[in-house]
Amino acid sequence: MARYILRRSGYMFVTMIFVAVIGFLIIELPPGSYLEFEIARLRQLGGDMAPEQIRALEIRYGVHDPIYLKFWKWFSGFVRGDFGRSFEHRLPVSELLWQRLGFTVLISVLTMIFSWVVSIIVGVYSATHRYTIPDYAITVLQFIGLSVPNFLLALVLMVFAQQVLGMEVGGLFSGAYRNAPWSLAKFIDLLKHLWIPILVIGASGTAWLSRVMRGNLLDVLNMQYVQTARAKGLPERTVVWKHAVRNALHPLVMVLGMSLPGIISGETVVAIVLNMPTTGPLYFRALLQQDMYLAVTFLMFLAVLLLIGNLFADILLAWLDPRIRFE
Amino acid sequence: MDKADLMQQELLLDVKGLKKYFPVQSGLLRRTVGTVRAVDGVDLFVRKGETLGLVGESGCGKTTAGRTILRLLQPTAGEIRFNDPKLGWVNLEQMSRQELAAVRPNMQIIFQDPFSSLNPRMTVERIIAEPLVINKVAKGQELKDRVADLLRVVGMRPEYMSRYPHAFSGGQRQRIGIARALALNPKLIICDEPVSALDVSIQAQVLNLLEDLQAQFDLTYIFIAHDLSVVEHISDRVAVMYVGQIVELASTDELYYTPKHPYTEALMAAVPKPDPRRRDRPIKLPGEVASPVNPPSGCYFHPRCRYAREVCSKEAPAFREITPLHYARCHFADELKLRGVVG
Amino acid sequence: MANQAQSPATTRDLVVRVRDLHVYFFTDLGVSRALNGVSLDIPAGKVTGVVGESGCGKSVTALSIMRLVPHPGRITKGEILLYREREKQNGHSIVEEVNLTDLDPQGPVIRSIRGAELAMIFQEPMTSLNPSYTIGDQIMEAILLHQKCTRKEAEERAVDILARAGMPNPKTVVRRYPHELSGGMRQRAMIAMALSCTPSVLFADEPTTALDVTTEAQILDLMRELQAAMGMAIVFITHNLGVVAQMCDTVAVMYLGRIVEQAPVEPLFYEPQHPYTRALLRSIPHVGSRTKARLEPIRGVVPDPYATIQGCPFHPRCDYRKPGVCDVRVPATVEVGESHTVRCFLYTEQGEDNG
Amino acid sequence: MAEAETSIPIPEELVREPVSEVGQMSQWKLMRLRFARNRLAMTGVIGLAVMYVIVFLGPFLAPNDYMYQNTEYVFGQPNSITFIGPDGRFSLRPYTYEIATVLDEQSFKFVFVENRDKKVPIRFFVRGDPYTLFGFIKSDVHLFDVDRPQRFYLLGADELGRDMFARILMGGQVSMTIGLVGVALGIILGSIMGTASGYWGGLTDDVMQRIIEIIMSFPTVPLWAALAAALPPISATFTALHRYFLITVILSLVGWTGLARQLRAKVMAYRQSDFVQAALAAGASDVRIIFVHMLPNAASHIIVVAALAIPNMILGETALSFLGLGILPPLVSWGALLRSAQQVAVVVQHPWLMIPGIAVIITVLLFSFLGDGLRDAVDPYSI
Repeated sequence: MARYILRRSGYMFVTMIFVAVIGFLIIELPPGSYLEFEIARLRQLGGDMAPEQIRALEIRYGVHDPIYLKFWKWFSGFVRGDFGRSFEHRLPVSELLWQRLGFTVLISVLTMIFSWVVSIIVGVYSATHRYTIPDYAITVLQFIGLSVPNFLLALVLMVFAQQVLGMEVGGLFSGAYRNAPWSLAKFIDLLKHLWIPILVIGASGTAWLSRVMRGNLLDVLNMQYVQTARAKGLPERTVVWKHAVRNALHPLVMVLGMSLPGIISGETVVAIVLNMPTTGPLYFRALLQQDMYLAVTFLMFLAVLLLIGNLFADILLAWLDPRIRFE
Repeated sequence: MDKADLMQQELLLDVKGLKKYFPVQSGLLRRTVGTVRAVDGVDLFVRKGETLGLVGESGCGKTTAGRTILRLLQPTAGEIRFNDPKLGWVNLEQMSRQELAAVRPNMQIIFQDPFSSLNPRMTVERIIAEPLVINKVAKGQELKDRVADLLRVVGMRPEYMSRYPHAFSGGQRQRIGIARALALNPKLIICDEPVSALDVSIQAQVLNLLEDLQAQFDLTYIFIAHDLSVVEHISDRVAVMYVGQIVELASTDELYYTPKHPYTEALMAAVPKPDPRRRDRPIKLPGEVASPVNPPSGCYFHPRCRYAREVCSKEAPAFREITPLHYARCHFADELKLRGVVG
Repeated sequence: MANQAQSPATTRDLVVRVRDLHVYFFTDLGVSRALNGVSLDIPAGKVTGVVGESGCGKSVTALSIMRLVPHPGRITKGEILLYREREKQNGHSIVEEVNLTDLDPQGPVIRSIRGAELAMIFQEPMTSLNPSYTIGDQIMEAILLHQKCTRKEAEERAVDILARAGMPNPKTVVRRYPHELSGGMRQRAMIAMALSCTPSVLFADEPTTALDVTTEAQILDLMRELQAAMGMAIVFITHNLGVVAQMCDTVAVMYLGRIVEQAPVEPLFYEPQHPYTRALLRSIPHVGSRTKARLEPIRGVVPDPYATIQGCPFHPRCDYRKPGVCDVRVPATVEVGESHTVRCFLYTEQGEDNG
Repeated sequence: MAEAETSIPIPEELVREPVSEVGQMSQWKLMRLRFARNRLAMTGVIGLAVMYVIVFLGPFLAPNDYMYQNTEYVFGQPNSITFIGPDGRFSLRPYTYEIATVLDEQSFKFVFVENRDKKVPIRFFVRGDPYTLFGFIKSDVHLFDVDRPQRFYLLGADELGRDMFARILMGGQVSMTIGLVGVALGIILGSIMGTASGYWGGLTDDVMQRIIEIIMSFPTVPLWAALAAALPPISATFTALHRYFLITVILSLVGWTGLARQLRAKVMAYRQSDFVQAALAAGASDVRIIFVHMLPNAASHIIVVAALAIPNMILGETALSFLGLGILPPLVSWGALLRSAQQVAVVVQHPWLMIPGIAVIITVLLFSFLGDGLRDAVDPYSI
């Protein structure tokens, strides 16, 4: 098992390097590197910018270097934790990154848990109650969940919360706690705000996963070993939950890796509407402003999150499925 | 054809030392961690007009052997010589795809699964016509007439040629597969378990058809099967395979009634006979078939053999002629008095 | 529900009696009449063979008795009676009759019967064991469900029954997953699991069809041994007449959802009465027959399950069919010898209308 | 063989052997039949057909040009329609009311009020703003409009006083085609990659698999956004139409991976299948095997995967445009239109700005019905 994880991690690292190449290409892709604009702008401002400073910037980012050296400079810096500077915020990217990334991870993980719990329950229910009215109702909801753009759902829910429930919406904290130090009250306040983003981000993923779960379970329920379990005299509940669900989960865990990009994508978009202190708003703003170092760093970290998620999915799968474990 | 006549016939196929190994790959870099010796040194010959049965348990390599002989698979080692009616003796194992194209029409195959062996998107007409189209034998109305003839020959109505395979039952589909194999007027047909997927009442229809066609078109069959009664019924000679090797090869009667290899004996004893008064089975074969990834040392059969002695675990026996035209791969084939199928 | 038989017997000759059982599958394409009036007696402690070609209803018969007919199938008519031996305080046992057709197929009564009284093994040993649990877990599950014992005792019993099923190293095998065993060993594990609660009937649905001939011989030997030692009845479902001849005491031949002939094994093979049985026996090549005679196939094909055939279902393929009789009515079951029954107009004028 | 002819008579029992009528039909025809029986799927097809017609007839159907800015009607609400004529009786001709601009004394904002006493008739097939249909039919006839100086806003107006109805129809032309074009590109890319990967295996396969894994390890929307951000700004040489095309390319760059994987698995399975082995034994070439045996069999799956990918692409475009990284003016799309509805406050005051969202939902829903129906029709287990 340990060897499996080790091998899998080493493999992830290789993928990471290629991901970095793509990230770097995105920085270099826009016509006229942003850095050149920036340096030109600094030159114009002139006065308080020493030529040495500009020279240092040029060397740091290797403006005149061949492309592979540029990449090396950027990548080696990246690995050491130097992600470059945000030109818009006039700050090293790392200072902007961590807290926002933290919230992104928090919300993604919570969304994941939410959508898994709901999809499994809903999937099992609708698979075992096929051709009944609740199953049709669930199907309708699933279709709608897949069809509504998440930012639209966020807007609608916010209007609903504001107009009907009279709640203060947006962000992760109420005004009083936004800049306050962590406390139990602040934590509870956070929980109060979390349900909208989780519901919104999780909606389409839950609709999709529960549909996959339903399909998987229907397949598994046709398997001979389910018949064997019934032939033993087990109650139907045990047959479904112990014998069928566990095997229906394998393909579901395999798509776990596929559901993660959806959650992270959804999170970034929804965060803008909900005005959350996560990576999304900063990321898209950076893209619109062509603040490429900031943007690509965020993109890279989102990719890393995905890779780690996939690693967990694979480990989980190996743990669930004895056939993989002993390979 | 008389049995005596058969013995006089010239050879059609001569296979020597045929091997087909598959690498066992594992991990992300696809490192080869072992080899499956699916076919591990097969020697056999086939005479014109005869049926050679090839029996063995699943995984013994009989299907791989058949497909390697047809060059659907590239052999790892060995020699496959085929007596082509036009080209004379040719060595198939070295031929390129282009060169094989000239020989292919003379060697065809019939598959086990009548459902997966017919392309579901093609009509019966297109399926049967395909070999004719590929080899540019006929086109237009002539092609259609040929297909109609072929359908009649296998006992199906030509009116059905515009239908799709899903319209037919398993037995009918198997007839379509046979018509396709016959299209190019081949000399050799490899029948890869052609009746094992069929219901018992349909098996007999297909077996009779195969026999009729053999007589009519002077066909030579390699008949691969695991059902010993079917093989006995249809074969002139039989080869028994175990873990990638032929352990015994003889005329059907000799092999069934005076076997020379202990595995053949055990196999014969294991067949459930449709006769409630013959229930006793004196020979019981313990254990399981050896793995072709790491077969036992010496004789592959020795761990399960009731006659095994020390030498069997050390030295691999040679495949040799025990009595005229009766070959076996056993150190003690000359001494052992083995029971045949009615023994 | 469970009602005492009028005269409480203390021993039983029959364990299951099936009367005029109809099972229909209601699909989008129409009604498929899987069973069309099956009557079958399963004697205690004997091996009953059920033989027939694919789609004739052999498996559905067993599943109906287990009350495991899958959706969209339903028992539409007929009854299934189970005779259970119940022990009374004074040490005597009485026989209780349970009408299985009255039971809720998911209810507690049938569940206490399944696995304990009626056990089943299937064709594919690969797919009939759950890949996610160890062999031991799966055997112990049945033991813990039907017998009062601790996990430790259950595990001991699992090891014990595996050993009886001829499993080498049973103590390590209980911790193994199904994919680590060969096909033959998996089938042994299935047999062990089915027999773990000493059922009175074991339904074996083509248990050796997926196995090689030498493994098949081992499993058949094992089943015969265990049957002799444990005394349960076996209902052996197969299409292989050789296996039937080797294994069974009595044989029922099925064709299109009906039992067309039932007899002790020797009369069935030596004096088959029904044209279908005769044709079936003639159509197969006999190993060791030394003859190269042409086989005599049964003409035509098995009709598709949705087709409704007027009259005797076999008449379109039958060499002895009598026009105006066989294609009009279904023959009734008649006795032609000791425990030998046939459904054919060659032996009776009596018929019934299509049901 | 030639002289063989009919020396074996057809056995009598085979002459009577039943062959089902279904057997006359190709797999495609069976699929079509199954599909036509599926009510949801047919709803999808018919609904989409109607929507495409409406969207592409947009300039004719909408009374105003989608670019026309009415500074007098900024954030104006949808106009009502009544069938009660000025004489107070039912009339077949619909009427709307005259709009008056009133200063709200509380908020000091101009609000638009309908003058219930002044009815304005809605006329059909009237001349109005000129437009070009399908790029070549020039006309100025609109399905309906009111007499000038009044303008008619069926679904209200946006922040520049532009007709939302016209803009939604115009945006639909972009939003409803971007998925199709993107998927078409994805199919081409995915089919080539997947087939090559599955058929030849080996190194080709390894490289292809790694590329797919790397692409799949990015979250889709952020990656799309990053690539879109790398596009040059709109200028005389790089028009909004160029951008539209490149956005579809970006969407398909990520979209092809799923198809390539599925196709690879299919091709690998077909490669082992007996019917391909039979073709090989008959001497068929690689090209023949791929194009005659593999792709026709895989085609139905390609179509299903494609149909199921379209909703994702539409949603992707919507999200990108909503963020300002997708379709840019002068082109509009539903996502771009929803950009006006980013703030809760705006949405609460002017809820009609959300209508493009409904259009997205309906379209995606219809495509899902279609895709699901196709998948069920292809499923070999249901006849």
